[in-house]
Amino acid sequence: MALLTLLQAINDGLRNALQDDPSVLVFGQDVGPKGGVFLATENLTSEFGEARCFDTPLSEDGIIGAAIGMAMNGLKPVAEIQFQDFIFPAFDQIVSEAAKLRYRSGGQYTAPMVIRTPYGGGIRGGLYHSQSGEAYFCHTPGLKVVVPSTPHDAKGLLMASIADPDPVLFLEPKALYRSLKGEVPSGSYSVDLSTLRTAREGGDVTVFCYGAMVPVALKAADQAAEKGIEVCVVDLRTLLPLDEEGVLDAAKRTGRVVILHEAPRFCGYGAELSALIAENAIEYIEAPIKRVTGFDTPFPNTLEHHYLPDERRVLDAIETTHAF
Amino acid sequence: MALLTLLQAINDGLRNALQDDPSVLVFGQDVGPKGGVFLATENLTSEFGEARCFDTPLSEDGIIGAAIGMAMNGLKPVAEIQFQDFIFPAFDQIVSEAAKLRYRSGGQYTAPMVIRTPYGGGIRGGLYHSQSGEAYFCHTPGLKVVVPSTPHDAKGLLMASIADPDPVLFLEPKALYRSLKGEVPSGSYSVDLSTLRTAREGGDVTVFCYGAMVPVALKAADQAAEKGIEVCVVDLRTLLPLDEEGVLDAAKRTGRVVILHEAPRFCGYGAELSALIAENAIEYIEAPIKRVTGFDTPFPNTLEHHYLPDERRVLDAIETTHAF
Amino acid sequence: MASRTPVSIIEPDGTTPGYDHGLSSGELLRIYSSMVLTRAFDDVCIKLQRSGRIGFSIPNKGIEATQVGCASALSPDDWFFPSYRDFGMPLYHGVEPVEMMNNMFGNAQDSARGRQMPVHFSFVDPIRLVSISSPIGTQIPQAVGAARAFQMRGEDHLCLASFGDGGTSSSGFHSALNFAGVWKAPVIFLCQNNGYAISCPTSSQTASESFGIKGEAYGIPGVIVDGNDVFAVRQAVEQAATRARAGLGPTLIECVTFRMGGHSTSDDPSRYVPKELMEYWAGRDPIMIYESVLFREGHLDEARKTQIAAEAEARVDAAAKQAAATDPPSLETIFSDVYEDIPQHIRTQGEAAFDLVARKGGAAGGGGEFPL
Amino acid sequence: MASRTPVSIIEPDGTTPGYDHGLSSGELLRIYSSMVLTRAFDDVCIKLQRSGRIGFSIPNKGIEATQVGCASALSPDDWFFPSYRDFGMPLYHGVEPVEMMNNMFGNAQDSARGRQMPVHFSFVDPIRLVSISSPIGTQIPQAVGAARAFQMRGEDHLCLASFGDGGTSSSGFHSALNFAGVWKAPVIFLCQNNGYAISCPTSSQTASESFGIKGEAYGIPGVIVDGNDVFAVRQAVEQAATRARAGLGPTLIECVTFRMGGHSTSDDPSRYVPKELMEYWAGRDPIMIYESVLFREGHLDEARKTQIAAEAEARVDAAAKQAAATDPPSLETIFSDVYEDIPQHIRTQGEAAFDLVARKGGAAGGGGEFPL
Ligand SMILES: Cc1ncc(C[n+]2csc(CCOP(=O)(O)OP(=O)(O)O)c2C)c(N)n1
Ligand SMILES: Cc1ncc(C[n+]2csc(CCOP(=O)(O)OP(=O)(O)O)c2C)c(N)n1
Ligand SMILES: [Mg+2]
Ligand SMILES: [Mg+2]
Repeated sequence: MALLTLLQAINDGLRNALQDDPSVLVFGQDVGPKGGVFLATENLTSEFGEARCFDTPLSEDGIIGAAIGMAMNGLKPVAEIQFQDFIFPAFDQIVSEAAKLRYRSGGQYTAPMVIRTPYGGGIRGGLYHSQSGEAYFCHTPGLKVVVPSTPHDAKGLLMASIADPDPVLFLEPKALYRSLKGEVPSGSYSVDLSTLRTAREGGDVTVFCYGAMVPVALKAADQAAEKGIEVCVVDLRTLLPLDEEGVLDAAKRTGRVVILHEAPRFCGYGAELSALIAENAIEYIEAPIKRVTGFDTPFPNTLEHHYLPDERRVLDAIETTHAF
Repeated sequence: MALLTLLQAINDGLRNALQDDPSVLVFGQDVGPKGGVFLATENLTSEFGEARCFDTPLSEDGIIGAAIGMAMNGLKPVAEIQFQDFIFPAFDQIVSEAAKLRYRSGGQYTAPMVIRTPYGGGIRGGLYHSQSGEAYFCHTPGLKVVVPSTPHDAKGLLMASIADPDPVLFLEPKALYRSLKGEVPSGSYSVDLSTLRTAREGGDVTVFCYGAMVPVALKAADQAAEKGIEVCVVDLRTLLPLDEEGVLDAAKRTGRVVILHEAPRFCGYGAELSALIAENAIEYIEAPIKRVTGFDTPFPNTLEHHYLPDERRVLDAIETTHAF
Repeated sequence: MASRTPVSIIEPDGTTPGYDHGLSSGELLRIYSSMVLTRAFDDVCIKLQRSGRIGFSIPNKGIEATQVGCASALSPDDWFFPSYRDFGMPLYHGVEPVEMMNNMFGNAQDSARGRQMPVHFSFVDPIRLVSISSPIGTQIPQAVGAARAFQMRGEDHLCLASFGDGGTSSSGFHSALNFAGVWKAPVIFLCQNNGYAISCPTSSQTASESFGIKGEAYGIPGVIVDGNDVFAVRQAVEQAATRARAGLGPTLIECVTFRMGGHSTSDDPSRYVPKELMEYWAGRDPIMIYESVLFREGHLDEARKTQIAAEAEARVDAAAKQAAATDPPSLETIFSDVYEDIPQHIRTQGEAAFDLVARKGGAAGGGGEFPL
Repeated sequence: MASRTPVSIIEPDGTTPGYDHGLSSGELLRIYSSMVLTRAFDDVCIKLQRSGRIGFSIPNKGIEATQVGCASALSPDDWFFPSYRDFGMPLYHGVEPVEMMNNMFGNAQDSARGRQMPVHFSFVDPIRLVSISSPIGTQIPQAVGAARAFQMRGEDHLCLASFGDGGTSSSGFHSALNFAGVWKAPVIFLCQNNGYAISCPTSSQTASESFGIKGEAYGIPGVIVDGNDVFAVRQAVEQAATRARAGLGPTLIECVTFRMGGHSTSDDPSRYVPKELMEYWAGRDPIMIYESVLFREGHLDEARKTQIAAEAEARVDAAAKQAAATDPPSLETIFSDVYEDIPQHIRTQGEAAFDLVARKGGAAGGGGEFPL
């Protein structure tokens, strides 16, 4: 097995998908000869030709609209949106069209497709290159939303998303693109959607997180362990449809819950996790369900390290929850 | 005081605003001579002229984009989006622009404007004329989101929104447009944003709701009262910024909470309410925090009465919560 | 560049100077019957709505030549991305009126399982008529994507994207034409300029001299035709189809026509359409215009005309009766088809709903009037 | 219709046949100095980025004539809705380099309080340069709305919307031009066709024969000019401004120019820009072209040229030093300006953040490289 960065794992997953299935197409802004602004699609045009991996005009609406039509008609589009912050011109196509096509046609038409897009902070990108918009999409029945946090999962979840019969929004934690390496099997494999991963066992407090917050949670958990608090870290991996049973089990096991994400708190994804627990497992809960999140403000630039949840904040929440 | 429908109250509020302030403009698709598809803007063009109340091309992106520019430059745009379901082409303008302009310019530029749009079910409008998209917007710092449920509040909240220095999304419960009448003062007045209204007092269970679900909650509360359960019904009125203190107080007073909305459950607005309580008042809570919501599916047409929460479902949740 | 005056073919006396339709009597009458059937379907739907049997319909009168003329120039292997007003396209290609009526009633036999409003058809057979969406403009780039799939596989088919004058203002129109131009995709953009977008006349929609000229912005040929002249429409679509199948790329066709009724059954056009405009276009009825050819060439006489009309009416009436007698969809249909497999959380919600019905009875049937 | 070849005025020998610039020596040199200052600002920013002092910049070289020529034809009362690449516009109108540098460093003196990335300027004085947004195309319809406000109040001002070739594919471009056409709004659409949108050449952007021709789709005159010829740009903008102020509506101007560097400091254009193209445009340096006029007409000589360049460099260097020495914004700036008044929930979050810093120290300064 090769030791790859998360970015290389994604590149490898795309390559495998293009090899396995001639109907797979990769496209978006700058994904062709340049290989994508993060180089996620590097060399794919030279390897598979311009018909399989190509640039599009600067229109997210057009990229996703066309992808839906391709998907209806037998292709397997894997569209890149350069930054998740720029997905909003395509919001209508995603929410009104891709997500509802199967339902409104009684299954006559479907849109199996993948939208890959980097999300989150960590590159000093300010308001418009740092956002974590998962909650905007997770409120949309018909869509699947996936967020990997390791190179292994990135490739496996991506390949599962490409094989999936429903439209998948694949959110890539850009902060992790190059910051960690991991073993990645060569060749095709998939990681099941809608099954969470326990990233660390621990009996005192459960931390729910995903994407770039997983390493933050793990570091905080290490620090907590030094203080005698054993933390279970749950990497959700698929946000929609969520492994609700797995979430409830993990919450019940410790009775103390911290929820962690980069996005603003208000109506963020963490609210659903908390509400799910408060609705179905409140009897087990022994402390306030804490959320550690980005602030309810736009994403600042110079001070982004204060905005993004870090070990300091997570550990503080773990301690408070544990001490309650 | 006149007895007006909610629709008439909105029409009246717009008229007062146009009279009071020459910078107020009303526009959108069919809002001119036709007076809007629901007639919310009836007669405004003939009374104030085409320069003050007019039709636009069929482009929500253009409507909101232009409104932002007007707002920056001293006008007070009150834009109508014909159905909330059709707001998504303008999602980028609302979320990336209107909501973030003040922040990103350090207060040099602002976008004080109102977007009025009818939301929700009850007219057999199927997938695309029935949605309740509040959660998509409430995750957006910089935006205010308001939902009236009575004619009195509709006018007062609308006038407060028009006077507000920040962009306001004003969601009108179309199911209530003509179904109830109420006393509405003539002339200008406002109802404070970010203050909830206790629509009914009761010490056993608290129901949180807004818009078209308020009358449903009140009916369920009446039925519960017959069975000896006293229900407090809270009409939130402003969803963002939320009167969090008011919510926590109301939850603490009964210790038993039911949350009610039409939108799908997953990552819906109710999740935030529940999470807020689970984070700040869990010690007071004596039963699972229940959510009664639309299903996690698109909005169906023929069976919409099964999809929409009704007294039957709310009462069932009240009873379960009370008996826990 | 697009010609500035709409191309028409049929003269007032029924001659078609310089145009050889090359069609057999059977083919000519198939076009005619489809136009008549379309009008009958429209008629009956409006009556059904007026009498409260269905909630909503979209008047179609006046636009039959555009829709049927277009459909007749395409093959059943082409894909249609239609507008809600395109009754004539499925009817020409042999979709049974009852299948459309099932949608108007939203019953259990509706291919969309009663989930969509009336006039939101979806068919895969005998033609691919892609499930109609309400948001204006969204389906236009989808047609381009589907066309690119044909192109990639080297198939000879094309996609038709049909939309109104109002639709040209949407983001979808812009991105669709732009992508199609760059990709030389086999797609035909049919703009049905029927004078209004609900109550908004074309002058409030755009300042461009025509809709056909908008092709210039995308390097796409634009054609403007008389939308009430079935041959003019047919010819333009045929030429565009030939171009598309030859790999020469997309065409934008503007059909100048008029909506001889309200936007929908909820709309009162007398509030905003000048009477004279209505009268002018009443004199340009596309069925009458086409009849002048058929009479002149001897394919039609009064008796056959009456017979075709009666047959159409009977078929639509029977369809309406059958659809009205069909049950509404079952409660299960709310929860299926969100995903290929029903995820646990939706399954749980469905079970709770069934359980509640078992314990407390069903929800009260809803009322509610549709405003537009 | 737009002319197909870009209009240029300045001949290789510095003559301007048929064009009378009508400008004083002072005015001519103000334009020149602004172009030189723009290039110096660009230069220094790129060096600051290379040496790790700032995170990011956007190369500006080669486009100075477009930006300064345009700015020079407008008044300080007009509103600018610029692109991130428009350094020349604020500099021409007297924004101090240090104010722009404060943004490049995202420090406490930055008008955007360090919230935005570098090159996202916002000024209200001496000109209204509307806070630059990253999403492409969103600001174009906003310019139309602001222009409508001028129109309503009967004011004589106009709005400039500036964007790239890539920007024409956005939804904002389409809705903006369409609305402006219908409203006859006093707005100028300046399309800076610099050959690329990041790595995508114009051929992957659109199949239209030019960008100027896109005006046809909206009933808006389109003009195509040589963007490296400061007089050609200035003349086109002047004419468009006269039209707009006279109530005749918007104009679309395409400036054909070239981006003589990467898209940003994170980009390596040698991956995708053919060498010959770079060389061709290097021979068409807009500053050199303009110098030929100034030398010929005697407004400039070598000594003065050196002096202007040295002054520009010194101003920018001093600005960079000052900005670098200014503190970062305070923690409070995260929480203010979300709304006019800080709502309770944001206040609470802020207090918790201050409290945590007090108890456990501040967050570790972040790293992170910007990729584009
Ligand atoms: C994005 C969007 N905005 C608004 C509407 C509401 N609406 C429905 S039909 C219509 C007018 C469409 O006009 P046109 O495109 O000319 O088609 P026509 O109805 O005349 O056939 C409008 C505004 C919608 N369906 N979608
Ligand atoms: C909506 C949106 N999509 C993608 C991007 C990423 N992006 C930033 S600049 C750029 C290219 C812009 O090209 P052009 O409009 O030609 O302007 P130029 O940079 O050449 O001046 C892209 C794709 C963005 N900022 N906004
Ligand atoms: Mg129309
Ligand atoms: Mg460019």
